[in-house]
Parts: sequence; structure tokens; C-alpha cells
Amino acid sequence: QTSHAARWDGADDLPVSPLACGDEEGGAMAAAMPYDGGMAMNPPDKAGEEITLVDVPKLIGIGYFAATTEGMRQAAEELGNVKVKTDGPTEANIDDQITFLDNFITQGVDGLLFAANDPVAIAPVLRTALKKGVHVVGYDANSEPDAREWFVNQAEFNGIAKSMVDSIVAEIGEDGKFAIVTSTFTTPNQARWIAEMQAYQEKCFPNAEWLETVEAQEDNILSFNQANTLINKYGEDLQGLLGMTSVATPASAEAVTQAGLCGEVAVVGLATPNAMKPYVASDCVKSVVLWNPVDLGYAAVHVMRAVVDGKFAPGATEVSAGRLGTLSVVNGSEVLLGAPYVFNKDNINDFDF
Amino acid sequence: MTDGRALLELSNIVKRFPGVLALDRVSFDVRAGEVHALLGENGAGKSTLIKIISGVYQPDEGHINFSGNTVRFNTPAAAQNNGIATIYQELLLYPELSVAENIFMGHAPKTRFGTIDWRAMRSLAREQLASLDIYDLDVNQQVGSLSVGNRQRVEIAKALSQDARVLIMDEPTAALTGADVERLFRIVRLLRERGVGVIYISHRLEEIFELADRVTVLRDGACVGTSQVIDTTEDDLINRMVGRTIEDLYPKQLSRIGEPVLEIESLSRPPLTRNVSLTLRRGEILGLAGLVGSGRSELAQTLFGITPAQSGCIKVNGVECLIDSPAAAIKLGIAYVPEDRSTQGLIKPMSIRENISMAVLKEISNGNLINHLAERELAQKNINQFRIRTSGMEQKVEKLSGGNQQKVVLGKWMASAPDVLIMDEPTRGIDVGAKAEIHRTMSELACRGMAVLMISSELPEIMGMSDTIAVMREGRLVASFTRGDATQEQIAAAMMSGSRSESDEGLVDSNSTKGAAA
Amino acid sequence: MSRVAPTVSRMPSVLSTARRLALSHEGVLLIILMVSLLVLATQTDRFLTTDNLLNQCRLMAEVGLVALPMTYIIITGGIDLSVGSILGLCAIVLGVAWKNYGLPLEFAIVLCLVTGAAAGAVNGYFITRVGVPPLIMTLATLALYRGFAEGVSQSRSVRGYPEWFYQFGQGELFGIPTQLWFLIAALLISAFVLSRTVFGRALYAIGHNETGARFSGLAVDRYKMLIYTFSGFMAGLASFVFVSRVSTTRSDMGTGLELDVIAAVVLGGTSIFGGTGTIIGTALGVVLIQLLKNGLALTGVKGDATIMVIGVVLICSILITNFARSRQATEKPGD
Amino acid sequence: MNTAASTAVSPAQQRGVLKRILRLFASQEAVLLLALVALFVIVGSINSRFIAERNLYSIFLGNAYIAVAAIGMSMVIISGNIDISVGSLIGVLATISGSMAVAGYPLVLCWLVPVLAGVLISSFTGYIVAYLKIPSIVVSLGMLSILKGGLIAVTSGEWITDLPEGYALAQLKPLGVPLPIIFMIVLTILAALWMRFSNTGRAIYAVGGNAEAARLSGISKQRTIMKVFAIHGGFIGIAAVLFATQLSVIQSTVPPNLELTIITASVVGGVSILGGTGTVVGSTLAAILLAAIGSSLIFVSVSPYWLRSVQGVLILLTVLADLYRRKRQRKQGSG
Ligand SMILES: Nc1ncnc2c1ncn2[C@@H]1O[C@H](COP(=O)(O)OP(=O)(O)OP(=O)(O)O)[C@@H](O)[C@H]1O
Ligand SMILES: Nc1ncnc2c1ncn2[C@@H]1O[C@H](COP(=O)(O)OP(=O)(O)OP(=O)(O)O)[C@@H](O)[C@H]1O
Ligand SMILES: [Mg+2]
Ligand SMILES: [Mg+2]
Repeated sequence: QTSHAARWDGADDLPVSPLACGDEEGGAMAAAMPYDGGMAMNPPDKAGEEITLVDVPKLIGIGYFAATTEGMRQAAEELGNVKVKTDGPTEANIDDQITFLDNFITQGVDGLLFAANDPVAIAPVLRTALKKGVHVVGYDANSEPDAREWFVNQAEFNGIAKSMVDSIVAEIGEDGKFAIVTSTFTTPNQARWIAEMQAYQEKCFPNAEWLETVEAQEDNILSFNQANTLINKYGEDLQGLLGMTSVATPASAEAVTQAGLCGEVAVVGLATPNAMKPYVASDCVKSVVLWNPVDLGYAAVHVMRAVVDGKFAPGATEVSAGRLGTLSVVNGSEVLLGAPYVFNKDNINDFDF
Repeated sequence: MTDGRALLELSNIVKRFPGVLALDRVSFDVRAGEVHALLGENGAGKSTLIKIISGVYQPDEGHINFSGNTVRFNTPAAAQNNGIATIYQELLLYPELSVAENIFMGHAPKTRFGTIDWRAMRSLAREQLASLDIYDLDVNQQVGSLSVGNRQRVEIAKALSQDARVLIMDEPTAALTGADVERLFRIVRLLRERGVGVIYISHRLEEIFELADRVTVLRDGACVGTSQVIDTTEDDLINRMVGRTIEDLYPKQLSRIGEPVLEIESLSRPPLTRNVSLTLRRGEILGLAGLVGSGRSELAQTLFGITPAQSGCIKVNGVECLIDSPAAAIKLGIAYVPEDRSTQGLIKPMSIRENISMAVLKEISNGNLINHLAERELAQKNINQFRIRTSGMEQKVEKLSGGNQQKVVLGKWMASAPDVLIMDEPTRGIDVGAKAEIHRTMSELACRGMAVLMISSELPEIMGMSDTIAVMREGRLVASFTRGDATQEQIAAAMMSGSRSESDEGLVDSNSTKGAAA
Repeated sequence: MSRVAPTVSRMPSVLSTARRLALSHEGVLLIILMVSLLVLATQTDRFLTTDNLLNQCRLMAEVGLVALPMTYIIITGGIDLSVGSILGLCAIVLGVAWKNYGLPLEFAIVLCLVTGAAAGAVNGYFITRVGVPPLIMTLATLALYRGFAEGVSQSRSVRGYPEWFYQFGQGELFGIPTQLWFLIAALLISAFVLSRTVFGRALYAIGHNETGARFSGLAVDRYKMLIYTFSGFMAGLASFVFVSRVSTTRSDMGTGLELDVIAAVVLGGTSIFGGTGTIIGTALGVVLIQLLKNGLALTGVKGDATIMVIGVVLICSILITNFARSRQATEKPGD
Repeated sequence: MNTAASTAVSPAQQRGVLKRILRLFASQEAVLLLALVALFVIVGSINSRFIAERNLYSIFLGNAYIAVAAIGMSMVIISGNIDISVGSLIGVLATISGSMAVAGYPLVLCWLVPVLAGVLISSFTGYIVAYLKIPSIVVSLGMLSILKGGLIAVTSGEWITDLPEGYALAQLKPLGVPLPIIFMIVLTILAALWMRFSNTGRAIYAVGGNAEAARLSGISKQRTIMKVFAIHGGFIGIAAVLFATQLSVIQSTVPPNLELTIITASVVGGVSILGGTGTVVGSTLAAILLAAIGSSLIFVSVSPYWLRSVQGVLILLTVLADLYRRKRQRKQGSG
């Protein structure tokens, strides 16, 4: 346990809730919480009518949000009465994102979908939207609960943390040593995942050693360089690398491959299947953790449609989401997409995003 | 030596600038093997004419004939390729590059493979400087660290390093002292022998008589006439230039010299100011003579707080004080007219009005607010007093002729009404008419109790205007004379005496061995 | 020569004055602004409404505040790339001083402004006394100050400010967003100082020829020190407004701000080589960029296309001014 | 000034040689080299793995493309210009290269076309700068937006995967040395020689040092700037290919802050932002130094939160060391 790892607490002051160790589903959803989301004020009744939605992801122009956009397109096509457009800043910038949302509220839309760069910063503008009768649903990265109606949660933080840690431990053993490559320490999702991972690891694998965490932006060559530096710094001490973003994971895999250390340094991380296929095929990477971002976008549109149609109101415990079947409500106002998915050599070729 | 046929011929050249007709149907020619002088008041159009020849400007009307063909030089490169080399009035060098590179920029010697031959370039540069009798310049030195005089020498070497058929020199001697001027003349005569046509511009009339074969006078952009130099006299030329005769170029009024205002004692800022002691009194004009690089400007800048002294003491009105910035100097009533007007004296892209008020901004403002009315009055007063030729006070200074720019610098500092006025080459590039005017003003100011420290490379000016003459050499004050005591020869001897020739030889040796070692 | 052409300008005919104004860069910008306003207004009726416009003012306040001192700095031929990082640092100081050290929020705000000024003064000190070129100095502090922000905050955000604090970023005064008052006041003062005072004149002189300005006895170093400090201070002010607007403090606040600000200033006609530029131009530049972003978004143009349009406008506006100037220069002797 | 020291011949000769050696050591390159060596020695003694061959390769390998891009950038800056759009350009060119590879074009074309495209796009920038006389910072700021917006509009951020076998140029290791390192060294040497021994190379210094003087000595400013930008585009193209082929996927986006990294390498390498001085050797050394600093801080386990501050301080120290050297030199020069 190094000194910096000790400080991981998700950069906010929320408590961590590690799931139970091992395979037992002990951490099944806690008791139902009352609805804590917000409400659109006197929205026009558009039940069954065509609606226009705008999706403002953290940033546009990266693979992950290209996939969620694709999911939204699929849902819109399937539903037939939804039009959805994606637009947002070109850098993950809290200020620009707010500007975009502001503009869309002015423009007048029926619903806003968002993935927040900062849960608090985005809240005022979302509240404005609710006040003006615009429905607001988040996905991927949450805002303060009362600033939106529902949040489609791809997987709970502690669930992801458990999958990641379980996967890496499966490869390097319960007393293995590993390091992490993340985007930045201020990115909320990543920060929380790391915090949950640490809590889970301390609880379930106290002998595993967490060597270091490095930042690498959303830049793949920087990620590659950082992974290389970690490999060089720790030598044989390093047994595993965890990539916290869909950029860092393939870059770490690449670094391991180019260093000729496949099999000696395990790579596990969040990533999209397409980027990981070569490494999984070459057996350098055994497992990749992710939900399906296409499904995430798809679910978000379905949730929004259900809200507009009045079929999904506060207090509901589940919602039906097209091909995904029914999704359950957790934490008061979150719709859970499901447990995180672990891709491996057997199933990775079934996915294309 | 003159074969009578024109090498370069300009006919009926017209050039207009916004608001100004700079050249009005001027015809002019140079023959192979002659020195053709071009004279005229400040702003008469001399520089414009030669810039047309060298391809910087294109004429609005008229044509140019070069060795029998009508030509049009659209770029300076085109003129250069035709063998026209030019020394411009404003020094145009690359401050970050070495002396050698400055000399050969654009036509560097090449190796067999077509790449630049640095070794040859350095040795050729050394040769070029040696042919000008310049041994104290290191060809590897950055030009940015040279004094104006030395930069002028580099500029001359640069022009002479090209194989020129026509050599144009726009006031090449403005920043040079006697010996350097002599050397330059020797070279010009040599080129003349070789059949080069030389166009020579200068405001020092005696140079015209020494060097030129023919002379053309421009006035208000029009050609007043061309004549053989032997057929004319100085008065005649002046008359043609300014339309009147100048009685006395040095109208020195003897003033009452009062108590000391500026006393300096063993002031040092090595390596260029060493142990200088000097006293400047009210009403006194102190002329400071010296060779290029003798440290006069350096001393002035030390007094003005630009390069504060490292030791010694400065007393103003008897009170010892610390001068560590120009602002401090100005507060003490010291003003400095710098020698390098382009970078130090003026903010060229700004208007005449703004430049003239620059040093007295605080005085003409109410608190921090600029009083535009007062500013305009001040500018107009200066334009009238020094007869600055301009289309108005809003004219950008960079659009003025060289001499008129110099007048703006003078005006700017005289406006500040200081107790001590330090002037570094004050009449550089100023025409005879205006020169007399400036000398008169200087003298008047002295009579009213101002103390003037005048640095000049023109001995006649030093002799004509100073109450006291001091001579600097290698950073030290080496001699001092009172008005009337000294002859030109004595001063010149004080400027040069010492080990100059010996150390020159030493340098030649080390230079050539370095060259061989390289 | 000095047959000075008969000066038409003595009798300033309304027409020629109007033409001169229209041909100035500010004129060109104003025309572009008007045209875009008109075009955008015909595309959507949600654009030209008081609500929308006021809201846009809220959004552009931070860039606007920082752009004013940046104009000063660029006029002197310098640049300040560290403004974004100073903004981040100040925001963190504000948050951390209040939350972690328990200082009263009012005091934390003052501390935030002082930090900004100090950060700017450090830039100024190295630039004037040590002689580090501004670009290099601020490139280094761009990394340094951001690093401080991360270090001090340990990359944690600070939230949960008291309600009154949000008044500055989210509230209104007489129906006008609070920060717009700040912006307008700062704008008027800076414009006045630049155009009327000795200080302003000195900035132009320094930009054109620093040596010349120094030889004229202007206190060049002091002025430069002042403007870099001012720049830091305004970044601090902007950070306070920003934190108040977005209700949170993060160490990555203001990332990339420097380019937005420089784009606005340059679009406003301030020459990057120093010596020319006006506050009015900068104000127009800020407004034009903000309205283009907003208007294009409202008419359904996507973000990627919008930034392309802004790139084109940036180049074209300078191109048009250059063209107008050269036309003016060649026409003059003819008439 | 003539000094008494040059009386005897042999000491002067010795002094000449000594002086030349000293002069060699008193250059920006030497300062950087010294800093680099110091860094390796200090960090190597703390953690010997830092100077292991593998880590040295990693440092060079992952940053070679930055060094290559910095060569072109240095030329642009020496000519008195700047290019802020390099990051976006590299993103665009890498995407072009990858898309062509996936579409099945011959590999050689996939490597060459981006270089040509780089030359073309950059020449376009150069054309606007040189012939339409718009300051390069404005043009490249505009180009940055245009290229970035265009890239997003075209790819919407889809990664390029399934790259064909053999495409990964940067992963080749002829003679055991990774190709990017070879590229970096060879290109730096070639560029350095070219800058020193070619007419155009000198013209770049001339135009950057004093454009007016250059014009009057028959050097065409326009053509020189065009050439500089074209060549710069070539270097950017090569950098983009190295960037694209380094990993097995191409992230078809603009790498964040890449332009600042490249410009930092140039200016820390001693290229004066005012134009006229600097060398490409310096910029390459600086690129390596910056990369080594980044890596070394991880090796000595600087708290990740304070990492960026330390980096900023180190950059500043390098700059200050150079400034100090220059001051000393100036003092000696006048003595
Ligand atoms: N680029 C320009 N734009 C506008 N006016 C100009 C420009 N260059 C010169 N002029 C004007 O043209 C006239 C002639 O200037 P020129 O430089 O040829 O004078 P000159 O004879 O060389 O004077 P001096 O002896 O002072 O150098 C002057 O009135 C000057 O103001
Ligand atoms: N800024 C500078 N940096 C370094 N050396 C300088 C600088 N200015 C002048 N020098 C050197 O100082 C010496 C004396 O210069 P200074 O200008 O004081 O002499 P001067 O007598 O006024 O001669 P000049 O007629 O050339 O102006 C010159 O040899 C020059 O090389
Ligand atoms: Mg002239
Ligand atoms: Mg002098």
C-alpha cells in the first residue's frame, strides 16, 4: 500500500460501499430508496406524439460517445416517434457543456439527455430545463439527483470496481501487484471507480499491492508512454495494469505487447471490444470489463420516451426498454442497465462497437 | 575615367505617396566610373529616388534605362542581380546573426555541393573588413551588440562584398568619423577606377567636393539641375538646395557659463566607461569627440540611467544622486537624444504628435489623463520650429524622410526643457539649412542656462559649437580643450594617438592565424 | 515634395468619416456582427430575444473579463498563456480556503483575488526583472499554476457553497445578470484607461518599440509588471464569477481558456506583434464569438461545424480589414 | 575593441581553440544536454531502472513524434511565425493515414500521402500568412478550429481499428533500434545541416531576424515563409505517421494540448519566439528533456497531485539556466 493509493477516495466526500467478496451476490440492491430525482414543471403532454431529443455527452468526437449515439439512433429508429440529435463540446469541459445545454433549452426541445462532466456544475442548467418543462434524463455520468428525472446507470460503481478487481486478481493472484492508468484525477466516474476499487481490494484482497496510479488524459500515446514508464519502473514487480478508460486500456495492452511481456503483465480494464480485439486475440489480454455503450444510449432514449409517455413516473420500480427488456430502478432514481459485462476471447467477436 | 555614356539613366520619374508627391518628373543618370552626388534638403526625395533604382519602390511614371535596356526592377533582388548594390540610410542588419553572415546574407560563398561555405564566408568577411582597414571587428560577433558606428561599417562592407556595377550610398558617413570616412573614400575612388558608377548622398558638403564628379540637386521632389562639381561652389549648392544662402553653419552665441549642474567623478562601467570625470556647467556646450567605439555613447547612456554606473559618483546641482533608469534621469532634469533614432529615439509606427509628447507625457496631462489639446499644440509648435516636412502631425514617423525623423527626435527632447541635454550625433542626416537652425536653437538654449553635452563625430561641428571640447578614447577621457585653444589636428591626434597601429597589427596576426586554424 | 495634397479631412464630411469607421477593423467586425445577427435572427426566432441575449452575456463573462487585460498585454507585444491555469488556481484557493481551512467565504474571495494578482505578479516579475520572454514564462506557469491547483486541491472538488454566493454567477441585478455588471464596469474602465491615459499611451509605445519607450523615460518595467498583475487579478475575478456560476470548484477549471481569450482578442483586431488594438475591438470579438456559437447552435448547426465557422470568420475578418486597408492606401494618392 | 591581449600569436591561437570549445559548451544545446545528463544521473542513482536501456528507449520512442514535429515548428518560429494548428493537423493526418490503410491502399501510400497532405495543408496556411499577410497566429488559430471541427464532423470520433498487417511503421526496429528514434535523429541532423548550409535555411533566419533587411538583400519573404510552412507540413506529416503507427489503433481525434507540448519543446530548445535565432538540435534535445522529466517524476514517485507543478518548475529552471548563460555571454562578449 503506497502513500498515494491511500488517498484515493473518489475526490468527493461520498462514502464507498464495496460489494461482498467472491461470487456470492451478497451485495444485491439495498432496500428501495424513495424517489430523489427532480420533476419537469408542467411539461406539454406529448404522450405518443413525436418528440425531439437532444443528447449532450461529455464531449463529442470520441469512440465511446460515438457508440452511445449509435444506440440512441437505434432506439429512435425502433420507436419511430423520437428524433434525437447528439451535439456537445469537443473537449470534456464543464463550461462548454453548460453552454450547449443552455442553447438547447433556448432552442426548445422536448427532452435532454446528458452525460455530465461535473455533477454539480451541470445541475443549475438542468434545473432550468426542468423548470421550463423539458424532460431531463442522464446516462453514463450523473448529476445531482434533483437536477434530472432519471439517470441510466450503466453499472454501479461498486459493481464495476468488483469486476475489475476480481478480474485482475484472477490473473495475478491475491497477492499480486498492480498499477492503474486513468484519465485525470478529476474525472468523476473514474475517481469513484478507483475509490470503490480500493475499498473492495482492501476488504477482499488485503494482500494485493496497489503500486501507483498515473494520469494520462484521454490521449492514447500518453497512455502508452505512461504504461511503459510503469512497466520500466517496477520491472518484474509489476504484475498487472488496470486501464480506467477506453483509451488507457488498449494503450496499456499495446505497451505490454510491445515490451514483449504478454503473460507476465496482465492487463484488465474498461474498454470497447473493437479496440481490444487484437490483444484479446493474441492472448495478451484475458478480460475486458465494460457495459455495452450502445445499449446505454439505447436505454436512455427508451427511458426518456417512457417518461414523456407518462409510463415511468416517480415511484416506479422498473421500466421496459425495448430489446433490453425491463430494467430495474435503484438508488431512488437510477435505472440500472445491468451488471458490467466482462468480454473475453470467447465472446468479444460478437460485439462490434 | 568617365566614358560619357550613361550606365543607368532615369527619366521623368514620378513617385507619389499618400498625400505627398515625393518625386516630380526627375531625370538622373550615372555613368560608369563616376561618382554622382545627390543633394537636397531633408525630405527632398533623395532616398525615394535611390529606392526606385534599387527596386524597393516602383515609379508611378517614367522609366529606367540600365546599360542600354529599359528595365523595371520589381524587387530589390532584381536590382541586385543586375549589379546594383545599395547602402540604405536606415541600417538594415540582422541583430541576431554574426558580422560575417550579415555581410554575406543572400550571396554567401558556396562549396562544390552548393552548400554555404562557412569557412570561406568568415575569411572573405575578414578580407572585406581588412580592405576597409577595419581590424577591430570580430566576424563572429553578433551584430546586435555593435555600436551604430560599427554597424555602419558592417553595412558598408556588406554592400562592397557584392560585385557591383552601380553602388548607391545613402548617407554612409553619417555615423563615421574622419579616419573611417577617409578609408571609405579610398575605396570609392578605387571602385571608380574600376568603372563602377557610384551614387553618393550626403549632407556634408565638403565630402561632395572631395569625392564627387557630378552633382544633382533635388528640391521638393523636383530636379533643380545637374552640374560638374568643379564648376560649382558650396554656396551655390546650398542656394540651389534651400533657395537661400546660409550665413553661418555654426551660429554660436557666447553665453555666460554658470555654476556646475552635472559633475561626474571617476565614473566607471567597464569595459566602456572607465574612470571618467567631467563637469558640465550652466550655459556650457561641451563637445565630446572620439572615434567610433570610443565609448562616448556608452558614457551618455550611463548618465541617462540606461546602463547605470558601477562605480563613481554623479552630482546634479551639487547633490549626489543615483541614476538607475531613464525615468530617474529625466526627473533630475537630464535628457538624452540618442544616436540610434530607429530603435532608441522614436516609436516609428506612431504619429509625430505622439512621438513628440512621449517624453513629456506626464507634464501635459492632468493627473494621468492626457490633455490632447496641449499635446497637439506642442506638436504643431515643434513642426513649425524645426520645419519638419510632413503632411500633418498625425503622419506616422516611419513615413518621414531620415532627416525629418531626426528633427522629431530633437524636438521631442527639446520639448522636455531639461537642465542637462545630452545629444548624441544630433545633426546626423540633417541638411545644412536645418543644421544651422538646430545649432542656433542649441546655442539659444545654452544662453538660457541649459547645459549641453554634445557628442559628435563631425569635428567642424565640435569645433564650431563647443565651449569646451573633451576627447574620449577607449572609454577614457584623454584630453580636454577650451574653445579656441585647439586645432582640428590636435583634437584628431588626441582621438587617435596611442597604440592603435601596433594593436592593429597584433589583431591582424591573430585574425589570420585564426583563419588558418579554422 | 511637401506639396501636401489638399486635405479633404479638414472638413470632416460625414461620408468620409463613416467610410473610415467602416473600414477600421472595429467597423468591419461590427458589420460582420450585424450581418450574422440578421441572418441568424431570420433562421430562428429564439435567437434575438432579450432572455437569450442576456443569458449569453452571462456565459461570456469570464472570457470577457480575462480578455481585457489580455488586450493590454498583447498590445505591449507580450502574451499571457497562463490565464486559464491562474483561473483554476484561484478557484481552488477560494474553495480550499473556505472548505478546508474554514475561512469565512468573504475572506476566501479576497484571498482568491489576491492569489490571482500574485500569480500574475510572479509572471510580471520574471518577465521584467529576469527577462524571460512572456510566451516562455507563461507557458511554464501554465503548467506550474495548474499543477499548484491540482496539488493544493488534491484533485478534489469543493461544493456546497452558501446560497448568497451564487448570486454573483447565477443571480441578477435590476434584471441583468450580476456578472454583466462586473464585465461592463471593467470594460468601460479599461477602454478609458487605454485610450485616454498616459498608461494607455505607454502600452502602445512599448508594443511598437520597447527600447524607444524606455529611452523616452517611460517606466516600461513598472507598466509591464502592472498589466501582468492585472491579468492575474482579472483571472481571479473571473474564477470567482465562474465558481459562483457553476456552483463547484475543480482544479481543471479554465483549461483551454487562454486560446478562447486570445482568439477573441485577435479577432478584435489587436495585433499579436504589439502596438495596435482597442478594447472595443476585443469586446466585439468576444461578443461575436459568443453569438456565433449560440446562434448557430440555435439554428441547428452542430458544434463541430460551429468551430469551423468561427475559424473561418477569424481568418476572414482580418483578411477583409487588410484588404480594406490596402485599398485605402492605394486609393488615396489617386483622389 | 582592440585589446592588448592579442600581442603574442601562440596564446591567441590557443585561446581561439579554447574559445571555440567554450563557445560550443556555452550554447543552449549544451545547457539542455547538461540538464539531461544531470537528470539521468540523479534519477538513475535513485532508481537505476530509469537508465536501463529499455526505459531510455521508451522515453525516446514515445516522444519521437513530438521531437519530429518540433523540428518543423522550430523552423516556423525561427522565421518569425508560429503554428498553433499542429495538434489538429496531426490528428487529421493520422486519420487520413489510418483510413487509407483500412481501405486497403498500398502501405507505402498510407505512409506517404499524409506527408504530402501535410505539406499541402500547411502550404495553404503558409500561403495565407505569406501572401495575404495575416499573422500566423491568427491563421493557425483559425486552422485549428477548422481542422478540428472537420475531423470530428467526418469521423465523429470512431476509432480506426483492424489496421492491416505491416502498417505499424513506428513499431519496426531495424538493427534493434526503434524506427521513430532513427527518424528523430536522422531528421534532426538533416534539418540542422539544411538550416546551416542551405540558402533557404539561412533565409529563414534572415526573414525572422529582420524581414525588411531580408527583403532588401533580395530574399523573398513570401517565398521563404511559404517554403518554411511547406517543410513544416512535411515534418508534421512524418510525425503524424509515427503517431498513427505507434499503436494498433488510431484514436481519430485531436490529441489534447499537443500544440502546446510541441511549442514548449521548441522554445525550451532555445528558439526565440521573436524569430531569428534557435536551432533544431536544441528543440529535439528539449523534446527529449521534457519527456524525460515527465518519466523521471514517476520514477522518483513524486506525488501525482504535485507532478505537474514540479514539471512546471523544472521547465522554468531550464529556461532560467539558458537566460543566465546568455547574460554571462553578453557580458563576456563586450569584455
Ligand atoms: N513610405 C512612405 N510613405 C509616405 N511618404 C513617404 C514615404 N517615404 C517617404 N515619404 C515622403 O517622401 C518625401 C521624400 O522622402 P525621402 O526619404 O526621399 O527624403 P530624403 O531626400 O531622403 O530626405 P533626408 O535627407 O531627410 O533623408 C518625404 O516628404 C517623406 O515624408
Ligand atoms: N549594446 C551594446 N552591447 C555590447 N557592446 C556595445 C553595445 N553598444 C556598443 N557596444 C560596443 O561599445 C563600443 C563603444 O560604443 P559606443 O557606442 O559607446 O561608442 P561611440 O564612441 O559612441 O561610437 P559610435 O560612434 O560607434 O557610436 C563599441 O565598440 C561597441 O562595439
Ligand atoms: Mg533620405
Ligand atoms: Mg555613439
